[in-house]
Amino acid sequence: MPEPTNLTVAGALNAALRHRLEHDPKVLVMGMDVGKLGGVFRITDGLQKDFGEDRVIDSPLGESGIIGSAVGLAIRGYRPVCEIQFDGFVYPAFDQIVSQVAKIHNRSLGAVRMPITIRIPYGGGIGAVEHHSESPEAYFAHTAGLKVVTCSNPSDAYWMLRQAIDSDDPVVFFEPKRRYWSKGSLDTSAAQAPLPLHSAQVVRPGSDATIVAYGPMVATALQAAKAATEDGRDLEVIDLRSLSPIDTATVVDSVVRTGRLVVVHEASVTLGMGAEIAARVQEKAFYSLEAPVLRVGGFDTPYPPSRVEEEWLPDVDRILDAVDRTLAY
Amino acid sequence: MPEPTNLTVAGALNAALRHRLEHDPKVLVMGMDVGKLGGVFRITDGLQKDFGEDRVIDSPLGESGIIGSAVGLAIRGYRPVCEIQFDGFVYPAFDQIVSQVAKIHNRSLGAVRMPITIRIPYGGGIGAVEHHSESPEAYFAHTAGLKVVTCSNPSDAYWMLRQAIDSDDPVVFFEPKRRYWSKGSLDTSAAQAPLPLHSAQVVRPGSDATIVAYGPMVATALQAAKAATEDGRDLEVIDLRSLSPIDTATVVDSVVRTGRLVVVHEASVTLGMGAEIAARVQEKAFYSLEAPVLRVGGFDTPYPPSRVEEEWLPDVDRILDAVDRTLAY
Amino acid sequence: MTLHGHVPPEPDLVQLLTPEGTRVQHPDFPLEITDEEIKSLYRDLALVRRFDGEATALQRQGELGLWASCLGQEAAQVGAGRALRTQDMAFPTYREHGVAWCRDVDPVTLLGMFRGVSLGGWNPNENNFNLYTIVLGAQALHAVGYAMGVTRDGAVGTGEPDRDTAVLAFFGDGASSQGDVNEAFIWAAAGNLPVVFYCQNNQWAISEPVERQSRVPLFHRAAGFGFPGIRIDGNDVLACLAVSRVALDEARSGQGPTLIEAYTYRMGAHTTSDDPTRYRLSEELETWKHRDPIERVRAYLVRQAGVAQDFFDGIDAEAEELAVRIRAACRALPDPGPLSVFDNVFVDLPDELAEQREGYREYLSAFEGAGH
Amino acid sequence: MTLHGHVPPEPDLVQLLTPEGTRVQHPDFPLEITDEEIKSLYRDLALVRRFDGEATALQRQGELGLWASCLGQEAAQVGAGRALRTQDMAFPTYREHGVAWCRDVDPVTLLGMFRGVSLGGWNPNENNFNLYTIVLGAQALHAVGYAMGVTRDGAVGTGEPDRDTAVLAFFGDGASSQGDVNEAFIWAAAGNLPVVFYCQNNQWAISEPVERQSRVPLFHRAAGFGFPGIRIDGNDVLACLAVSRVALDEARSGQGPTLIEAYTYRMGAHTTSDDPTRYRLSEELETWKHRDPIERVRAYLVRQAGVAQDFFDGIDAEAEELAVRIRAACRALPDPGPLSVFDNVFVDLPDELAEQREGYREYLSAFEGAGH
Ligand SMILES: Cc1ncc(C[n+]2csc(CCOP(=O)(O)OP(=O)(O)O)c2C)c(N)n1
Ligand SMILES: Cc1ncc(C[n+]2csc(CCOP(=O)(O)OP(=O)(O)O)c2C)c(N)n1
Ligand SMILES: [Mg+2]
Ligand SMILES: [Mg+2]
Repeated sequence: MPEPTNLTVAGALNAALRHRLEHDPKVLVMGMDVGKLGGVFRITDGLQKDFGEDRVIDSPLGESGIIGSAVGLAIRGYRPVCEIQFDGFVYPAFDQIVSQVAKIHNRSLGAVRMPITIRIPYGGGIGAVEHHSESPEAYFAHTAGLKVVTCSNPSDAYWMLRQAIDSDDPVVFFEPKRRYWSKGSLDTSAAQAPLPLHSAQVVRPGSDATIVAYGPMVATALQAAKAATEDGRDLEVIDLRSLSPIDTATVVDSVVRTGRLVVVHEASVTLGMGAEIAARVQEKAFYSLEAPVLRVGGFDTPYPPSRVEEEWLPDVDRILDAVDRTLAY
Repeated sequence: MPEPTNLTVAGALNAALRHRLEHDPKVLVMGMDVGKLGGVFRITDGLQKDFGEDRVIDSPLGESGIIGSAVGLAIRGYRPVCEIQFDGFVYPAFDQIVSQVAKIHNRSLGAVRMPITIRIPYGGGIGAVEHHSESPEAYFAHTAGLKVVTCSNPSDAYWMLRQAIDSDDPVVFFEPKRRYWSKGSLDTSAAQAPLPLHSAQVVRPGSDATIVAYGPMVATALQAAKAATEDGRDLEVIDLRSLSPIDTATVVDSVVRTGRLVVVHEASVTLGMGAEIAARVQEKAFYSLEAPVLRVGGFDTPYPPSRVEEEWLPDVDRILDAVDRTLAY
Repeated sequence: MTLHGHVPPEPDLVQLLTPEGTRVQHPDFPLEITDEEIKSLYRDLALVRRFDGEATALQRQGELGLWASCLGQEAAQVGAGRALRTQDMAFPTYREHGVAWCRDVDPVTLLGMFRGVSLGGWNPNENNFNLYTIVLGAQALHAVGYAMGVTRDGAVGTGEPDRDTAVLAFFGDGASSQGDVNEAFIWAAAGNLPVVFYCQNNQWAISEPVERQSRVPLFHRAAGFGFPGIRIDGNDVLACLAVSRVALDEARSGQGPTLIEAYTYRMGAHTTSDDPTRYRLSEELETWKHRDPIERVRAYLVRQAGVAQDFFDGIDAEAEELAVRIRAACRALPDPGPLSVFDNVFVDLPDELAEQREGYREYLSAFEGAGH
Repeated sequence: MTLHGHVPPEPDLVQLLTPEGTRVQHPDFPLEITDEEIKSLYRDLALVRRFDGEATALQRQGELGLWASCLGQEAAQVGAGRALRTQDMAFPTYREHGVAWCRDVDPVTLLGMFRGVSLGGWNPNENNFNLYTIVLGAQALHAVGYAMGVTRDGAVGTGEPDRDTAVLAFFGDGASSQGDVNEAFIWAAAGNLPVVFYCQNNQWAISEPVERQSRVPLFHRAAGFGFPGIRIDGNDVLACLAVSRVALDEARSGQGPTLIEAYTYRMGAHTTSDDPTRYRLSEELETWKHRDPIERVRAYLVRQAGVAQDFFDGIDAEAEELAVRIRAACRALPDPGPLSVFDNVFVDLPDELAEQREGYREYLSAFEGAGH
């Protein structure tokens, strides 16, 4: 058996794209600057050179055009993987995503499939200018007909992207851009993915309270859990992975054991993923909850200028503060 | 004192627009077919005739153009009131709304105001074809920098639209299209609105459980409350009115008294307004809740073809079923 | 020098059959066509009109929620529709009933969408006729993407008549103002794609006259993006056929996109919900009645081709039969069951949604038990 | 006839000063300009370049998060910027530092945005220079809306030089593919609005050459929408000034929109995060170095206007002073406090957000207490 490789999240994503391009002639990669440049984050590095300009396509500069043409390609039987350059630039394509990508399978009574993957680097913490640090995942998770996932480590980056591309349903794939250069080991030679695409994963077992996080916040949640051990607290951390559908069972299961839940994300708290998880958990584990579900997220303000983003973003201290509050109940 | 008038919701909205056009020279009305036709729902009926083509503007057919040009007008000191013809057609303008309208005040450190009102007829139940029955309010309520409101009766239609237009912040104003022809009395001569724009209102006091609804669902909730009296149940109904900000205090107050809460809306349940309200209420009234907050909403599917919409939409029975379930705890 | 002030002359439109039914030649677009073929086009036009009229009647009787009539635009649609080859793909708006007809999509299926039993419901790849798209202009980008696929499949410029494929994208004068349509032009030009954009300029976008969208003829738009545009008499089925054929041929052979502006008129209301008397003068309608797309073909057939009355009687009878069939079939369309709303949301139904479905099933069956 | 195959000839661009610094006349765009005025333009160009270079240096030293250099595009920007009257309004992208300079926006404020102390932060109505807009093309629609307001205010076609107002909308070759830019063309034409679209075609959109966006010159686009378009030598400050003046004048006098394509070159990386060696050849850069927008003005001043060295030395000294000032001021820019994120979200702060702010204030003060 081959050794597990040590790769960055970026490298793992690149390897997943390369794998699908190699094995499925219907897979196309498209977006702005995905060709020679290899994307502004180099996720598509080298792919155009190896697979040609008609499989790794530098599109004209319109997001609606990218997604709209992907829809047409899907009708023709292709499996397009579209890159949106940054989170804040997905909105010009919102109409095509919400009214077309999400609905055509339904509109056609199942005759047409939309196996489109929309890759979006998301989240803050990289010192960027406006529109380059947003977390728009809730817009898509609220949209029926879309599946929405995000990864937090190289192994998931690799396998989940492969699974997303293979999915016959459209998948919005959020990439935690500030973790692109995090390394981890990963076995690309396994016959299949370690987990189904839409399962959550307990990444740290614990008994005193549960923290649910996803994407860039998983590492932060794990740090918080580690720091909490100093106060003798044993926190369970769940990497949600799939934002739509949500693996509610795994979360509820954990809360039934711990009695307490804190949900963490970068997106603004109001109507963020934490709202949905809180609503579900209080419904399904009402008698298990010893404290209200608490949410740690971005404030209900626009993403701030980068010199103040570290204060705005949830961090270890704010997570631990919420843990304190839930344990104080 | 003049008699209160009896008007439809549509008539009240028209009267509010007329009032603002008459009293504020900076107010403009713009959108598709708002001129001679008076809008597809006749909300702008007669306004172009009375205020001229440069104040009631038939725009070319692009939603992004409508909202984008409203932004420029606002920078120039105008107060545009934009009509989006149907809920499902707001998405081409999503980028301008989310990245520009919502953020320019912030980006300019307060130097520029965006007193733009975006009117959107929303919701189902009118037997329409696709894209004409959606409830996209959660997308906007999740967006920091926007205020989002909706009315359920002629008096609120009139006063809330006047307040929205007068607001120096951008307001997305959702109009319950299937209630356009509901009548009610209203006093247009009052010196000021009966309620602040962002307050919820208890529209039926009760003691056994609370129902929170808004827009088209308020009438349905009131019917449910009436029906419940037959089973000896006394339900309190709150008309939420403001979806962002949410008047959490009024809701929590009620739940503290009743111990039980059902939230009703047409939008898909997942990440709909019900999620946020449930999350807030379980946080702020944890020990008062005798049952989990339950949600009655559209399923997590695209809005269905009209021949099945009545089954898909929350109705009296589905509300009462939730009431039964919450009372069974 | 001034930058402004150069007014281009109002363009000619390509016409091969005058409103009076006289066959005329156009130097650039010769059309070889037999009288038998013209009779066949007449049949298409007449049946489409009858179907369309029947749908309007069905709406009035409460059998449909809405109908968007194509009255007056039959020639624009049949001309384009009959220029397509089997392997070509069409991307309609919500009004291309005449094209649907040419693609053999069952009119009853179309009615189903307007009745509210489905949101579309035909298989676009079966007849190479995409689902109706209601969001203005969105389909122009789908057409472009499909054409990218065609190119990648090597189905352009091979010279094999059954292989080379073109894509035909419909949109209206109003929709031409949407960003998506203009992005489609950019994509098509940049990729030299085998797509023909077919704009039915029916003079109105609900209540807005085309002058609200553009102060120059719409076909001019194409040149600015780097491909040819041309205006045709959209009420002349022969001109529509001839020019569509050339444009589609050039697309198939790898010469890239074209914009055709079919200059026509929406004779009826925007939809059955609309009341055009609020915004347009009846004189305008009268003028256009003289340019009726069907009358001129009939006049040609009677006067120039000597076609006898029983041909027309035959078509009338066929039309009547069609109307009877679709009326009955429309009324018989079953309503979808409540649980159907969960079908086809996903290929792979997630557990969570299956659970929601199950909960709803239980809820419904409780009513049955309770005799509701 | 074939629809395809007509290739328009490559257009001339308007040029008034050759790369060698020779003043040439253009029959359509005479420019009356004194050598003093050209010296003043030289000063603008030189100071903008110095400022821009200083910003790049500040980024390298970690003082800025990012910088989008306008190196090579100074003439395109200063020419347009100096054609504006006080009452005119400019809508920039994120790269118009040269226009900001002409509008007297403090360079340090610009730096603040790239440093991350604000998201913009100047008052657009103070200098009639809108905030930078990063979302490609969005500002073109803002310009159009502003121009609607100008028209409604009666500030077009009055003949009063201080009243008649034009709007100048900037965008790049890449952004020309966005739906918003094309919708802006439609709005501008339909409303005959006083707006000049100014496309700096710097040949690149990050790594994509302009050929990915269009196969015909971009200025052609305008004609299709019904207004004039023209290409100018974007490295020739005199041509940029002359043609912008005419277009702005015509806008002010009520003749409607124009599209100017300033043909120029992005001499540097897209931003400091970019590595252009991955996608373009250094020969290309070399070619364009010979067309440098500042060198040719200097050559003209030295050779044809006989300007002496101390003028240039004076400018150099002034540039140095500017650099020193902005470097110090940039470093001194205070970071916003954590609670500032709640400022200016709304004019009317909602109770709920005030509560969130208060909770955060308490949270922060607990740390202070704890000696964190
Ligand atoms: C994005 C979007 N906005 C608004 C509408 C509502 N609407 C439906 S048809 C129509 C007018 C379309 O006019 P045109 O494109 O000329 O086509 P026609 O109806 O004349 O065939 C409008 C505004 C829509 N369907 N989609
Ligand atoms: C809507 C949107 N999509 C993507 C981007 C990312 N982006 C920033 S600049 C740029 C290239 C723009 O090229 P061009 O318009 O030619 O302007 P230039 O940078 O050359 O001045 C891209 C793709 C963006 N800012 N906005
Ligand atoms: Mg039309
Ligand atoms: Mg460029």
